[in-house]
Amino acid sequence: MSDTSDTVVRPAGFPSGAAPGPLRRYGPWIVLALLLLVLPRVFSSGLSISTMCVMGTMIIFALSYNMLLGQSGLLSFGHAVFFGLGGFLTAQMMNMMAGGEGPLPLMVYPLVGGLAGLVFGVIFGAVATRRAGTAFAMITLGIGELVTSSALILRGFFGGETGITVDRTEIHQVFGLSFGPQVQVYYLIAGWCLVSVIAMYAITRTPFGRICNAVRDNPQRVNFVGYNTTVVRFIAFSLAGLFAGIAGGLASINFEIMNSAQMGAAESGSVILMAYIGGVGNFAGPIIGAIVVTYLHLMLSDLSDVWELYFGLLFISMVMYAPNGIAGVIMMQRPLIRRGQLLRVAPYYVLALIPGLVALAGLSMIIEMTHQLSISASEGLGMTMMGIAFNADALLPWLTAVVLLGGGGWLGVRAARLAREAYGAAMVRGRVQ
Amino acid sequence: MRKLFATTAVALTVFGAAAVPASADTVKIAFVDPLSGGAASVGQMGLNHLKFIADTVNAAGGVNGDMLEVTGYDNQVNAQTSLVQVQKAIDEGAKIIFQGNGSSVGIAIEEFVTKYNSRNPGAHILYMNYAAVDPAMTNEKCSYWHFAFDANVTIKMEAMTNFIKDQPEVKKVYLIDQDYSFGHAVADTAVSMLKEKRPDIEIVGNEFHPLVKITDFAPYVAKIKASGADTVITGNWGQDFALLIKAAGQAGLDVKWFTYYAGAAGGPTAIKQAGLDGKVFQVNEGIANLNYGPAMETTKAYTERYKDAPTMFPRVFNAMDMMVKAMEEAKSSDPADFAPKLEGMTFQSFSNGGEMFMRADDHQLFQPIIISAIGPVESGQVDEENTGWGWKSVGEIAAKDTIVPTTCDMKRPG
Amino acid sequence: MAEILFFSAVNGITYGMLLFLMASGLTVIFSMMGVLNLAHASFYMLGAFFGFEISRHLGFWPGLVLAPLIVAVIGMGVERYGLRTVHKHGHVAELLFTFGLTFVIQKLVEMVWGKLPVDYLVPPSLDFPAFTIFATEYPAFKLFGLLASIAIFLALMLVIKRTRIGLIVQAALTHPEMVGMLGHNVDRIFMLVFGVGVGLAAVAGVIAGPALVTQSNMAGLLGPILFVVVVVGGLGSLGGAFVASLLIGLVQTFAVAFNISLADVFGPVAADSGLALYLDDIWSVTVAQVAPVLPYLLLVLILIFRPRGLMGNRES
Amino acid sequence: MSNADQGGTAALELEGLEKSFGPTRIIRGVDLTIVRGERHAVIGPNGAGKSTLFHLISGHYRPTSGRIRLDGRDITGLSPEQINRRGLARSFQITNIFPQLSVWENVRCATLWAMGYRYNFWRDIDGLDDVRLRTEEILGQINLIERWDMPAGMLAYAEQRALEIGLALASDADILLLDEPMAGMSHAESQHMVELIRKVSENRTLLMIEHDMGVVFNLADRISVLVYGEIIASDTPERIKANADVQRAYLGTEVA
Repeated sequence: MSDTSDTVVRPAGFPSGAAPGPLRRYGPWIVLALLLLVLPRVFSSGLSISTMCVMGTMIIFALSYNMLLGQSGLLSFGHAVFFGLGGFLTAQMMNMMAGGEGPLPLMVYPLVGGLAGLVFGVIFGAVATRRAGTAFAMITLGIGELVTSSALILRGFFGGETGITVDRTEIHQVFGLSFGPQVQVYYLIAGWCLVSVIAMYAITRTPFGRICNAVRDNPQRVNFVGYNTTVVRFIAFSLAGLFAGIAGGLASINFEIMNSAQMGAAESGSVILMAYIGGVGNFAGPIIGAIVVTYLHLMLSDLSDVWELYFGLLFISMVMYAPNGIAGVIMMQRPLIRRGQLLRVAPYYVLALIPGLVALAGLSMIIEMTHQLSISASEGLGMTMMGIAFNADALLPWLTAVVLLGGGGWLGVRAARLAREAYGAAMVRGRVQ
Repeated sequence: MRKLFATTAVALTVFGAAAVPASADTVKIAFVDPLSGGAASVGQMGLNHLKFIADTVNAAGGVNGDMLEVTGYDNQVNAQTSLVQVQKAIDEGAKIIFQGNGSSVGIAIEEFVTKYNSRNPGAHILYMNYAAVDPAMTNEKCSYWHFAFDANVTIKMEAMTNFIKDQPEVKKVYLIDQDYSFGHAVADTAVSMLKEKRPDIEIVGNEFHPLVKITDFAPYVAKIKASGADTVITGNWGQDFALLIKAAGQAGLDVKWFTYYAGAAGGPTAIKQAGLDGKVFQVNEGIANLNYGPAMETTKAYTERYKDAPTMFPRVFNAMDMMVKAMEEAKSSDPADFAPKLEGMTFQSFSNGGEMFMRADDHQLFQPIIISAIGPVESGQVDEENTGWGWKSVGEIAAKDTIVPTTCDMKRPG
Repeated sequence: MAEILFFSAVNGITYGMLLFLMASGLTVIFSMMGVLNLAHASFYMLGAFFGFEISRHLGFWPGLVLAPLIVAVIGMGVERYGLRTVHKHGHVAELLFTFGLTFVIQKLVEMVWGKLPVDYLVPPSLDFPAFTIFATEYPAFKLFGLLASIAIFLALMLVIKRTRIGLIVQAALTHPEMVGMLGHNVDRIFMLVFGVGVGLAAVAGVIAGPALVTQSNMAGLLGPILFVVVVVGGLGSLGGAFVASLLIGLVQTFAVAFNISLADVFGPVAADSGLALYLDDIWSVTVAQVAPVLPYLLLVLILIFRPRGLMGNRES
Repeated sequence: MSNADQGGTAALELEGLEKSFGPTRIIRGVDLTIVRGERHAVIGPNGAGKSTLFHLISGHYRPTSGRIRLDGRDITGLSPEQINRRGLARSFQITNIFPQLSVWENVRCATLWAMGYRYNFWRDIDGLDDVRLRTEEILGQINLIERWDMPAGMLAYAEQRALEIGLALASDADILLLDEPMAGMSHAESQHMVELIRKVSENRTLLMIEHDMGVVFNLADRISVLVYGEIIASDTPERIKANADVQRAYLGTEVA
């Protein structure tokens, strides 16, 4: 029957079995490696190196989460458990080997975290992956609570609420690397980040990785092509635990402290935000999300007392209107670029963006003024926004805010509709040409 | 949000290579505590105190001619976020870090500062701890670059038990604490110190409950009642305290309460609701109604500036005033120069003028401890949380009667 | 001992009924719409805070009526303009939406009322001990809470058994796949059910607010327990939710009463190795200490031995 | 039954199969033998239990009582994937594909287990030549090569139905269960589908549910009539047409 396929002309791009060229296959990774190598030379301040260390850790963590949510359609509310347990095990191991006793150099310690993540992934996965969907989400929530609460009770191992501290320079040193200077830790994290990202990308391109996608799309059908969906979920869960554990191990090397807050519900929630805001439908999405969310997390709090509220609103609006996250929005522009239509649509984007920003300004005025009136009342009602000073209980600013929000919102919705139409038209035009 | 948009530019250039160097004539003080989210109000109070004191010092000509500049950094009460914020502060030229909320954050900063100074030759970052009270910070984890200005768990228990020692009506004591290291420290020191000072007292219960997880303390109160206790000692704070007191009031539990944090936000309201007039005691370094002249004047000036925020942290004043004195003695604002002056310094307590001293062995401040009870106050006196109830001193323990040993093995630089 | 047992039982039942007030709404919403409303406890919190704010101006009783109504209207808005938009993106998106909602509601509450407990007072008319037994007083307000929960429970049963919408809800509970065939007004029924469901949670909030604590973390504390209740009871089973509510209420209060640890039963750990140090933690932990963990332990055990929950009849 | 005189071995045997939902008996004791290599159609009025019967055979439901044997081995109570691995694949009445995956990925995923790659998470899937060739072969059979990179959810209805068959083919099963493959199709599309089914069922055993009598009588070697959960007749098309019971119970009302 194989002759049937020979009679059909293969369309362009049809898989031919020829291996992609080395540039195509390894090029992006080499670029990424070079980028990681030069970043600390471009951003050399202590803060930027520290921030990049956190970002590197979070990239692994967010990607590991996306093995569940984006790749396999599993919504977990307890993923930080593996991050935390990986971190604690690494820290305990480091303390045991402190004083240069163990033969292992610091570079391999994240593997301890990874193994811990894997082992606990197997244990908890055996329970959680018996169910899918909502029940799975609730079980992970329960496991998260169980482990976090237990961590406070088992003070000997978890060090109570202060956690346990380590000294990374006490570990057996090789190549004269003490890992005292933060930049050395940066390169350690960057190395592990690169390896983990490549590994996780590779997994998406294996038979198992594709079956995960199938399970996400239609688990029932997967049963009828020979797969046990529970096993698929279980493997995905365990592997996600492995990488989350590596991230946790890196975190404990980076901060030299690990406490139970790092595995609590807040941390589990934040990884959901990272993956989702970045975009779960695209491999690069969680990477973008980890970078953006970490940056905002560290910087936005200096700007507003209620930054977390903005964060929540951003998340909800993305769930409602941009379910594929930042990466999804970027990917939507790709066909336009390919068809040479982006510049024709771009003005519409700007048109929609301006009233959108106006509405945002109005909303943020309302939020900040409410905040000033309630919680910050002790500091007086005077406040300054965009260099303009006013009183939070005056009528004019409230009126302004409502007008900005209402007017901007109304125009924004209209302009967004125009932009959508322009996008559709451009797609059609591109196809015709 | 006062800073909103104004600091956008600064934040966006954070990734710019060069850190802003500290100008020669300012001393940068970084205040690392919660400044966003629900705990912001607590952190904001500390920041207000620091700014108030810095302005006072600056108005009088500054320190050695240099001006103090206080900047807030939001740590979201998270240990790891705190470390990035401390790094940010250091980049921006701060050498003095103030922090107080949360021992887990405190220990993280203490370790970070110590390691940072040893790994970066020439760096002298100092951690001024105004409220974190884990005894570990001045014992096994003690650091030359850390000074503790609040009385820690053991010191307060020493003061508390010295007070209880002379209360013959205390016969049966029930201990209830949060199930984490602070709660255990409270319970353990209470047991050992009571046994030593009042062997006749019977400990009828030593209970630990989960931290900030209990919504109804009625079952616990039933247990206390069943035990026949006449006194309860608790380290509970926040909602764990408020709910415990509330449940006690509802069940009509009639005992004396010796507490660490009854005065913290929410506490007085709960006590008044439960109607426990004169039954609840707290142990701290100072209260509003001590009628000590200099403190009253400062309090007045402070409340004029921050109208609805009368809560005072005497320890912030102690910390800042002692630091300024050390800088002046050393004629330098580099921690490497003035830290030796801070060691062993004696000073007058902000609250009542009593003598206090910074023990050089572990950098723990010893200061007079006030035992106070809450009840209705006359007009003119300071009440708490608009309840009409305020704290009144029932006993003062001098600094020399609060000394506890330390296991600190201080590693000094050089 | 008898008094501890008695009060544990009464407190456990009160707490359990409170849980059920919320779990019932959650279950009905789940059966009808197939979405587990993760923000359910947030509406409970909103109920408490609105009740508190109204009680400051109008008194407790208007708050008991108005706060749930306001919350119900908000809930209907959320269903109409939020959930319905997200519905086309699938169940995961719906869950994420309600998850985001918990975050936003908590931050809003913190923004307006702060993180510290607010002073939500028991109404003076109920501020007296209902009875005194074993020399311990039992507050009238708590008794009122218990009775109110039971009354609402009975009223709810009546509505479900006797009204048209009740019949639809009943059908949805037994045959969830049939909901799609309800015809053109299904949207309005969804909105109504969601509104009533979160309104019930708000009633629980107004009752729990003065009795327990009104604070911005109350949703975060209760939410996970609530989900344990519905999963242990069996997703979509009203009877299961009832049993599980009482079970978890009683387990939590009774566990507090016992100070037994493994060390008490088996004796202290003998070995003096490093491992024994960690083991000692587990060994010396009392039942009372682990009380809040027990529901989650129960959840895990139930899922191992009875994956569909106590009375559940569907997989997921 | 008259299966013995067909001369073949039994591919699938149902014995006293029953299924009840609560008090309602949907399948009331079905005995049926499908002979290796035959094309067998199940017909019957709506609600007769045809799809339920398929769900029982494919492991989606567990029978209340009775046995199911595949190639002589008991598969009663096995899970769908276990049954699939023993060589039985099926399609669904309501299109049941992976909507977000491309057509290529849909078929490729369905081939993987049979090709022996199982849960392999260390080999590059694009480097598996056997999988690629097999996928291409199936796409060729179902005429979807042109559409290979389109998300399956965006295919035209008839194309989705073809893909549905493709998924069943991909697992390389000896026995195909097709549940109303022509449902909702135009006449021209049906013709296409008949040819496709004829082609793919060569060298296989086929069991299908179908309402279109033209298709059934054109395609099937034997036909079973299911009415109210019972098989009232099972025979060659000609004899079924002539069967008085069938006329009365079914054909008389449904096909004028």
